[in-house]
Amino acid sequence: MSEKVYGLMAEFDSPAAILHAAEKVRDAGYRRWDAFTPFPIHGMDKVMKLGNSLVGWVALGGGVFMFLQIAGLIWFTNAFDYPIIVGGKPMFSVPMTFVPSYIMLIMGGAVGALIGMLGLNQLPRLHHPLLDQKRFALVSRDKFILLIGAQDEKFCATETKTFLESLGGTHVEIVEDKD
Amino acid sequence: MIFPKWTNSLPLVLLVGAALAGGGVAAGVTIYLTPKYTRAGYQPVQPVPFSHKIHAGQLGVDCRYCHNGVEKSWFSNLPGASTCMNCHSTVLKDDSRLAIVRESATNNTPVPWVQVHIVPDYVYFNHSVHVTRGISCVSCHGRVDQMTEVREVKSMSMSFCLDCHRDPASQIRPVDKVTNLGWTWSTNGVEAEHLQTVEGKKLVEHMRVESLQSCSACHR
Amino acid sequence: MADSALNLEELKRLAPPVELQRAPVVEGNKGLGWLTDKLSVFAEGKTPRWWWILFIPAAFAATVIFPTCLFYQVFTGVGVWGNNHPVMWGLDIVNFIWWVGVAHAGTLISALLFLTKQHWRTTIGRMAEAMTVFSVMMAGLYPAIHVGRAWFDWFMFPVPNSNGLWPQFRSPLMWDVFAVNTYLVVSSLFFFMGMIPDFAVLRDRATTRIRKTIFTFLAMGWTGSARQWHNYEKAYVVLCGLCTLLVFTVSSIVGLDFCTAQIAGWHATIFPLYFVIGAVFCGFGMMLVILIPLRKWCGLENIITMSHMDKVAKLALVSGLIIDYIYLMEFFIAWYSGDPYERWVFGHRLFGHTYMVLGWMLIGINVCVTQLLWFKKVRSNLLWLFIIGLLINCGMWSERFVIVVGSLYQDFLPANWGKYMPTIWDIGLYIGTLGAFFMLYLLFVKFLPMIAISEVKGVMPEADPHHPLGGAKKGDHQ
Amino acid sequence: MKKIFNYAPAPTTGRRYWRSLDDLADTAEFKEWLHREFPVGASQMEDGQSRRNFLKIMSASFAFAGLAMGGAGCRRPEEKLEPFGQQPDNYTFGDAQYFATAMPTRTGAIPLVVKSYEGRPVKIEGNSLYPGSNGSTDRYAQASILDLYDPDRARHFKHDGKQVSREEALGFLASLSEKFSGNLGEGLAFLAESSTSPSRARLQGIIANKFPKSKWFTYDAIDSSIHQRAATQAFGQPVKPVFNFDKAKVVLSLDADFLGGEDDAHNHIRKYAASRKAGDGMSRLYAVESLFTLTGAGADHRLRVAASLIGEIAAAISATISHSAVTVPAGVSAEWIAECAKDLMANRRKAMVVVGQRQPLEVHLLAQQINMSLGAFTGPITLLPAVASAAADLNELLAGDGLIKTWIIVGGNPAYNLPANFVQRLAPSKGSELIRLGYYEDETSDNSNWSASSSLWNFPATHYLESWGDATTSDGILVPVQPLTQPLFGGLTELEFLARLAGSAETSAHDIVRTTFGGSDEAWKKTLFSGFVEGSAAAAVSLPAHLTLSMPKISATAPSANSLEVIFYRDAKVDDGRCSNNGWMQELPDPITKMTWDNAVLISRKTARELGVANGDIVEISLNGKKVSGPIWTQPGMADYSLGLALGYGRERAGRVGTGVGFNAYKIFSGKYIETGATITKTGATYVLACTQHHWSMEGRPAVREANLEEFLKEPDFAQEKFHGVEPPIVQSLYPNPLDEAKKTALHQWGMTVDLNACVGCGTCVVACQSENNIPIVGKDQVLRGREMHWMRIDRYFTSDPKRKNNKSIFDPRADENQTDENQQFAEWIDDVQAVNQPMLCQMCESAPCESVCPVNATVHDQEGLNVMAYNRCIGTRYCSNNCPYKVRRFNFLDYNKRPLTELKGTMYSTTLTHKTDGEWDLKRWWNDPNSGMRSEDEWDLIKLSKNPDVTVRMRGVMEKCTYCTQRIEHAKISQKVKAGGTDKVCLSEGAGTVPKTACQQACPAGAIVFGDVSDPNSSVSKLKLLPQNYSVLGELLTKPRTTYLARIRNPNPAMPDYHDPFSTEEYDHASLTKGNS
Repeated sequence: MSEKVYGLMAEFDSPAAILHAAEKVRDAGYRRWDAFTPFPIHGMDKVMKLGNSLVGWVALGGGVFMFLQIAGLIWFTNAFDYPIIVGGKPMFSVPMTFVPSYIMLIMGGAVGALIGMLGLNQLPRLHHPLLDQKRFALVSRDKFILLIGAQDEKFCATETKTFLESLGGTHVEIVEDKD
Repeated sequence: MIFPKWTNSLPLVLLVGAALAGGGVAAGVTIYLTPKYTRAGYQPVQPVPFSHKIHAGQLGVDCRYCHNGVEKSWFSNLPGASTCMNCHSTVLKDDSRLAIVRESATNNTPVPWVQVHIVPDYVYFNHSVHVTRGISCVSCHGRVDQMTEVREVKSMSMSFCLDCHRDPASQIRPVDKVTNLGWTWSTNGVEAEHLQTVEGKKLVEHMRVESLQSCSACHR
Repeated sequence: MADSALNLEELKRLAPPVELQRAPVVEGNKGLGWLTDKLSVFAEGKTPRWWWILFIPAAFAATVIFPTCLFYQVFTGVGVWGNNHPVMWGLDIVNFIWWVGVAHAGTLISALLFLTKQHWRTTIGRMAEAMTVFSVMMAGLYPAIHVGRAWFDWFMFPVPNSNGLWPQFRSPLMWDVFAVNTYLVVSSLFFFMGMIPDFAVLRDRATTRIRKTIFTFLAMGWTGSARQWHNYEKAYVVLCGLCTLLVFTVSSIVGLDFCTAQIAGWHATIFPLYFVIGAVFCGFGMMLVILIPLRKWCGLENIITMSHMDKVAKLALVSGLIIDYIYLMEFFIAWYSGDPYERWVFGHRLFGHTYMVLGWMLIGINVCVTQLLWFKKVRSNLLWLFIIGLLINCGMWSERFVIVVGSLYQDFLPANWGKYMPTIWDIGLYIGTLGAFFMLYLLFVKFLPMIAISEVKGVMPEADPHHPLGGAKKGDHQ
Repeated sequence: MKKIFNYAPAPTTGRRYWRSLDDLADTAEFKEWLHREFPVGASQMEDGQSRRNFLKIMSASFAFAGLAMGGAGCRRPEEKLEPFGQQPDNYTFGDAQYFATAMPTRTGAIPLVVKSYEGRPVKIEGNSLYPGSNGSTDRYAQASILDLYDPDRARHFKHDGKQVSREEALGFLASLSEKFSGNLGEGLAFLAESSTSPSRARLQGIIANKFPKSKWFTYDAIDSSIHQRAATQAFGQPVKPVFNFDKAKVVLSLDADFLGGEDDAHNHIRKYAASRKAGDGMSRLYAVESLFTLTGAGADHRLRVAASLIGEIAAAISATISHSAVTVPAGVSAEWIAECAKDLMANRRKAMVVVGQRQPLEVHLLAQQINMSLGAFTGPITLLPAVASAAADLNELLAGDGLIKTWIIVGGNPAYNLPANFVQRLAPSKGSELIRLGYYEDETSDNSNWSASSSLWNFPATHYLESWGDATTSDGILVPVQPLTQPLFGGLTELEFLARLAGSAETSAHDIVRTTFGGSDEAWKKTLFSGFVEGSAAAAVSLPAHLTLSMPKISATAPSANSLEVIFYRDAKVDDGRCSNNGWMQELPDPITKMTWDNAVLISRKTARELGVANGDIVEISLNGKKVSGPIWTQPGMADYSLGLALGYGRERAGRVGTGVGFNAYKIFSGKYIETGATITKTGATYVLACTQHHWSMEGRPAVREANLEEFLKEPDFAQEKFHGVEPPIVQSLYPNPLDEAKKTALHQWGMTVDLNACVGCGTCVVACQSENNIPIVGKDQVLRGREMHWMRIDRYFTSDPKRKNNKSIFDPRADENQTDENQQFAEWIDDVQAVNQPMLCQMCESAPCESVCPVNATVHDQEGLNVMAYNRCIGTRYCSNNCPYKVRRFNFLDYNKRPLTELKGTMYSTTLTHKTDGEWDLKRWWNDPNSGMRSEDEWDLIKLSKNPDVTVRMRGVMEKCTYCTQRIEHAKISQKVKAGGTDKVCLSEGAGTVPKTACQQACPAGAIVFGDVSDPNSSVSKLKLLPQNYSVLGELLTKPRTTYLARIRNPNPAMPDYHDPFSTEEYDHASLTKGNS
């Protein structure tokens, strides 16, 4: 059974409650735990010590890559591979290059941001043990759930359950990882 | 649970699959849908089994004996049957393979040759300006003197034309060697290649070869 | 929230004086659960009659009129339209700019106002984004099909080919290709990403297997974990930033199509700004047109409050005033430049007998009618707002007509001058795109969360852990 | 490795051009033609024959270059190459051949050189070998090649509408000849058009001998012979005058549109332009006229007077010259007459008076006297001996006894253009016969136009490009007409027809002409080569010192609103109706009204106001009890109370193009070109007229720059920017122009100048361009939408005294300039206007605005400075046209080359989705063959034949424009390179005569267009560009055009009461003042 246990989840009623509970969980030395909320809770990332998200860097990378790519493409196509005299204008210049490169920077950044977000969140993930939990569906409504993973070193089904209940969590349940 | 666990790997599989499929399609299009593939190699069956290999290769008949308009016109004409009959009225004069030609010469009915090399109608390729200015038949038509039946060996696409127009020195040769398809600057392959570049450059300069890349050169 | 009444008492004590309070985003002090039910009910409930009444004509226009006009044009030639020599661009480009313009307000509301932390945007952001995505689709269609040989559109993309030819990047039209495609892609991504948590809501509420399957798939496994929210918020900020850039870029590039040209009336450096503001203005008009009926019919009065309408109206007023300033500058510069061609064109916008009706329509609506929005009475009267919204769309349409056609029909050499009248095929295609837009929008309203559920929750007082309604106790500061 | 592709065999349903022509004309005649076309041993046929046959050598795609722009590459149909059985000598496939021939006109002929590919004539050019010629033609000659390929031309021999075989028809001719040789031609009459052919005159003589009792009448709806008749009467011997404008210093034109509507206009233009070189010695032209004509537009002084009063003006001039009492018609400035006459007298022997062919004989006789006293006959006018007309007076017919039972109608279209009372005499009583040789199956070949019981024979005539013949030019030089091809539909030439009627043994047209010319075979060959008989020009006639003619009495009544004057004039496009079915001519904008596809009732603004009519109102004109209805068109500069009616429209059976275009003014035509006493009534209906230029005024913009001679001599650089305000700021471009780099290595740099001082606006260049560059016609509906395709247009502006304009400010809504184009007709300034013409074609800007906006590189520059257009790359965004300040780009809004001709006039746009052609769905036809047009086979095949294979035919959705005839440039360059072989002599040079001429330049009678290498300082274009009057249109936009214009110089007489600066200059100055241009 223990192999199939994914973790223990406890339900809270308000943002403040789960925030306090999270602090306590963190202070108790748990490391593999997470909070599930209907909306981002202000201060939760500090509590979880998440630091700065990498998404911004991925987006920047994507943007810069596209910018250089398009500028290079324009140089290659219009000035190198087949330079043709057009309107008495130079084969390659900043004004003609900047606009498309810049707009593609935005494209690269946006795609980078989405891919970064999905990648860092390991989405899409259609199967998740929590989704089997009946009460977990309330997370998207108005409940706040805290989950301590079974793989945490300090995890112990009974002790952790008590601990969670002591934090004010209701409906503390074991989450099973079924196929 | 609607989606079983294995579906979690689905996105990755799909992603990799799409990348592979996309690459495959792109490669396929590049290889199979460009004139390099679709045109080169075209070898229709001709009404008369005329062999360039025998006539141009073994017998050494100059290209211009039959294609006599090539130096004057944009079009390299096909000879009339009467030209064939200049020799074939004595050589192989009763050969059944030549029946159509003989009939053409007597009745003036044309021989329905199938066109092998073709460029779109909006391309105004001109034979005369190429062959009189040191571009050999072989540059576009390949070693016709070694072909039993003519086939298209080059893609005849616009980028094929551009390749040479960007670097005429790679193809140009002395004007009198134009119809000598096997001719090279040297019998040594490496040296020939080197000489082609060096001598070609000199010829291009000497003859003021324009080798235009502007639209008006071919499209009117 | 069972104890909301209790907290309410407390809240009243803690709250700043009334005159300093911000208007609440959602009225009536409803709880999160109520909000979830309320916001999901339309996507889950029975289809009301008004939806069908709107949907059937829209679908007819989109599936019958639209393809008919499209195929007739593509198979016969641009000649079926009224375009001529010298007015080579007519309704095709007018409508293109108009649709791009409509798109802009959506991005502005959802992205720029997010960056400036305007919480009230959350309730109408999704609707605005949907408007953006669908109108960019309509806009993108026009450049693709207005060309003489639409089947060769791929020439405009840098596809390696056996001709060895490439697109020509000095052309603002090439920039357009990139800009419109980028706009479509980025705004769709933004639209989609914003909906992921809401798909999760619908997934969790789904009662039928088919809904469950679809929304599980769309939610992509969203659980709402803090880690997901963490990356998600970052990505959202980045996308908002980029979308804000797009607000200023896409219409600027459309403006570059004109201001890089030689034609008097086009050749003005003010155009990028002009087009951006014009686009935003037009988009706010469209927002009013869409929000007012939806709010009523979907019973969203508590969520899209009068304060929302007031703010949209104020933004329309601001952008309208900037537009008015630009009109003034345009005419001033035309006079001040001393360029006879410029003077001719601008003089004829208002006094040339051929198109003066449109010129005055532009002034009458964009300059005069807009001023009505100064009045609180007008801003709080939904009927007025709706009519003004419609008028703004007409006014901006006529502005685009005046710019495109009005500058072309009388250019440098009088011998070239001509006149432009759209044909039924021009108008049919416009009706077709309108139909397609509204059809898509109605489908969106019916099947997708039309209000960003998790975002609205996020700006509720209950969502703030330091707020009494969010569970914080007095003096409980972290 | 051998790859054999199994391509589908040639589809049996697909079309191969020659096959389909066979199918199309699956008739006895056509088969016979085919037999004659390809006889065994064709190359042994007489010189000049075999090479001119159509050559059955290749299938369609090569002959019609570029028709398949869209679909090419997707599907590859198997193409066949079909060479000769017998290789012909001296013939290279693909090489153009040129043959000298001539196009006969009413009083002369235009010597031509015709370019032919594979036996297919494709382009007509003037014969520059011909003495004095600059190789130019007129627009009728340029357009005539389209007639050759007219799908509506008569193809069959017919008797009473039923097709008969050629043998049967020829047998009938023989029987006729036999029948009348018995009774000496009793009851036989001929009705022919005038001709200058010596062979025809010879045959006419033979006929007169053989059938002495027969009658021979000559009729032309437009009678150009009056100059000869007047001179003959004045001098008492058969002479014809030749007007040498190049030798005249002062010319007074009395209603003579010698630059436009008169015969031989292209020669007049050439000579006139020669006398108008800017500078001292420039000639001066006074024009007195009622219609606004090209001559009036070119005149230095123009007096608008009703045509019926022009005789009185002539009398007044004559009286002034002879110092007798002068009476001037009311409303005409006496000072004008006096000063004009003074100027004429001051230039004795260098002055002449020319009277228009529509004026009555008395005015002509009066002019002979004036010219005599001016010494013009020893100066600019040469008198050449003429052949006295052997024709009977047509009026005999009216008085005749109606015994003529057999009419031989040679050419012409009497049922259409003969006045009705004559037609009645032609429509004979029971049992009579009409035998008609005609190019079309038109009104005359329609039995319903004749009495029911008569029998009507129709013989298809040949085009002159299919005929052997001859003619005498206006200079009296004998020219041969030699065919470029065998008759396409086996018709008969005029000579052949007459010879068979005469029962002559010699029935081949070639033999007849050969006999006429005589001489050795050597000389004959030389004549055919050069296109004229050297030394055949007649010597000028020596003159008596005085005319023995008494002064004719001139009397006229001034027209009024109740008794309007009607002027019937030769149309600038369809002539007398003979070009009705010629699409190029129908679509050519009228040089003055810029009207296409219609004629109208031209009227002055004042008259229109008095009668309460406006443009487009259909009015009924009653004249002598006859009525006709037509739309009103207010013509600026038109005389009051005059109605101008162009003849040649309202055809009922012209063909797919010409039927139903305009209204038929012949209905009220009685043979007199000027008649007074007409009234008009409004019918209430309206009509839309299709003009290519909607705006009349130049609005003070310096597009055309003009100065009077005095100012030009003082300030030769008046056209430069500094005098035209908008001086471009000196800006250093941020980036270097890559063209400047390319110039260093390019062989040539092409450029052009257009001399506005020489250009009269005749429109020949427009047709020449259309013919050379495969420009399609679009039809009236499309012209109305502004979609005409002419690459070259002639902008015509009316300029006026700015003081008469209500143009105080652009912000004044009542100002003339704020009005719509529809309201121009009510503005008072249009009463007295000057007109200026400006040929507008691609300016080949070095910094071309069109190029940088094309997203796909479809229009770019080449290294020789050409703005080139790659049609097949074009996707049709139309941005280039928007950004072209000159608006010279043309867009194929519809598939103009493939639209059915029947759609030319309607607003119906067939689409391949629903349209059927010959019973087959067009989409399917297109799928089978992307070259298929939406036209039935019979028109499609001939239309394809008319295309120039050197130029791609554009499909819908692509932009096109003037290319400076890049095909000619490339051809010249290639020829030079081929000649150079292994050497570096690849440059074209004007000195060596290798620089090509553009089609417009080649056709221009005035020599106004000069094209050449601007990098060669010795080329004429380079020298012209150095002239002070050289300027760029819209140069301030810094487009750096390669096409520049030479400003127009007017030469008004300072002593005249209407002396003033050119109106365009005044308008410009006025605009600058009121609008504060700096």
